[in-house]
Amino acid sequence: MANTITVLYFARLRETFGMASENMALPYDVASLEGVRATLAARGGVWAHELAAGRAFRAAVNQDIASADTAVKAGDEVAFFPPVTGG
Amino acid sequence: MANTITVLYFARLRETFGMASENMALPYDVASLEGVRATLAARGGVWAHELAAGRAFRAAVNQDIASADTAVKAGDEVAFFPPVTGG
Amino acid sequence: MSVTVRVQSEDFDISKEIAFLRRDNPRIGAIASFIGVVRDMNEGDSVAEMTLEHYPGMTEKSVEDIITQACDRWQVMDAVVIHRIGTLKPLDQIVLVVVSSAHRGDAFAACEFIMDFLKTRAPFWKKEQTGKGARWVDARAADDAAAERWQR
Amino acid sequence: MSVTVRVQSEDFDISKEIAFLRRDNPRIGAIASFIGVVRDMNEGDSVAEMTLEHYPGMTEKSVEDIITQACDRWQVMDAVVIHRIGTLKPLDQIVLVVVSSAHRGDAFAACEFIMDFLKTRAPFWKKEQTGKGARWVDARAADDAAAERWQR
Repeated sequence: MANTITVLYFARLRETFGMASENMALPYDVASLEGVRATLAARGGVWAHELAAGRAFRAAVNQDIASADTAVKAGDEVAFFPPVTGG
Repeated sequence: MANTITVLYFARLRETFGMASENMALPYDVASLEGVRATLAARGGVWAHELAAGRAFRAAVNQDIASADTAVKAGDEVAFFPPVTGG
Repeated sequence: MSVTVRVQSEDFDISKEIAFLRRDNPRIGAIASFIGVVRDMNEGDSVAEMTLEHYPGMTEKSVEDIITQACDRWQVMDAVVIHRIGTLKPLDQIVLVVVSSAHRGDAFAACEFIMDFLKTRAPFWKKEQTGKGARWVDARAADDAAAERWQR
Repeated sequence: MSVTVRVQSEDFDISKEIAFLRRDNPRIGAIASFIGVVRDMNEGDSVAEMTLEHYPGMTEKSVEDIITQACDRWQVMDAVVIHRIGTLKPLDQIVLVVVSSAHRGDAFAACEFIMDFLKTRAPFWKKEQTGKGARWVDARAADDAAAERWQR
């Protein structure tokens, strides 16, 4: 666990990826949200499609809305989801 | 009654004048709210004071907010009152 | 579309008024509401109670005019305005405005507009019993300013 | 000052929530509130029901952040936000925001601000069952615009 992060998916992304969460090993050269996104997109298929840099997804690190340069370290909780539609 | 108007007073004006309403003969040369105001102010005392042209009172003719040049004719309901403070 | 204006000495219950206004209308998406309450302080003095006087007939007419103006400006589904009269004490509810609409922007704007105009146009007057004796409440410049910003 | 944030599948009653928020505090003069309701139509299609998903933990945190921002900008006495999750049908209440203040301008502004930010920042997602099948609701540009106008 020492070297992993928890990644959560919600709503349309959860359905498209077929998973709500995973523990992901954090590559040694990844230290930002952009690095996590690129690692996931490199899986290809729906991952490459939904997490393409220009797509309208949102992300949070440790339950705060995050941007591409937000730092990510082992133990963090990262989430990817569509723009919110509550209220 | 054919030649009279009903005049109503509310709140501080009702208390100061000591009356809530009166039937007032409409002078032959009065055809506007300003004429009614001047007629009442000519009574002197609290009437002259409270209905002086520069005082912050409000008026209505037939239950619509009115201004000095609003027409007044026999049978109308005219009201004088302080700026409103409800809500 | 329904418009309800009531002037009454009795208290009101916002849940009941909203249920009445909704009448199972599935096109309503947003309900904005406002309750005015008697505070125990005004202008720095403690208020024991207040009496609300109004101009019967003109009150209902002026509030209906205010609601009509709101309906001209925003998409309003229904509106309820209840204003209490008589003697009220701190913590008592004074006024209720509820506006329903398909969308929240219209509901919020119409509700605030109605309150701002009600404060400056509807013929109600408050007389307070304070520690320093009874006094008629003065109209507030802030209320005129609040109503005027809708003209811009 | 009290702040209450609840995410729940149960329905709510605005009268009870307002009574709880007021707690006989005689400094409250104004209570602005908003209820969001499920409509039977969206984007031109009939909606039979919808399911609300959220991000537990982040939801409460983000709503508390929104309320804190509102308290920084306006004089807010208390705030209550309740957002429902799970399956809802047309006419069901979805969200409640109640803000109390000494004066109505602060209550209205803070209540609308909280709703606008809740629509664009709080992690909730709606999936509708329509006559054309199930679909995730798309974020609306109008909601982003509503939230952005507070930055001006």
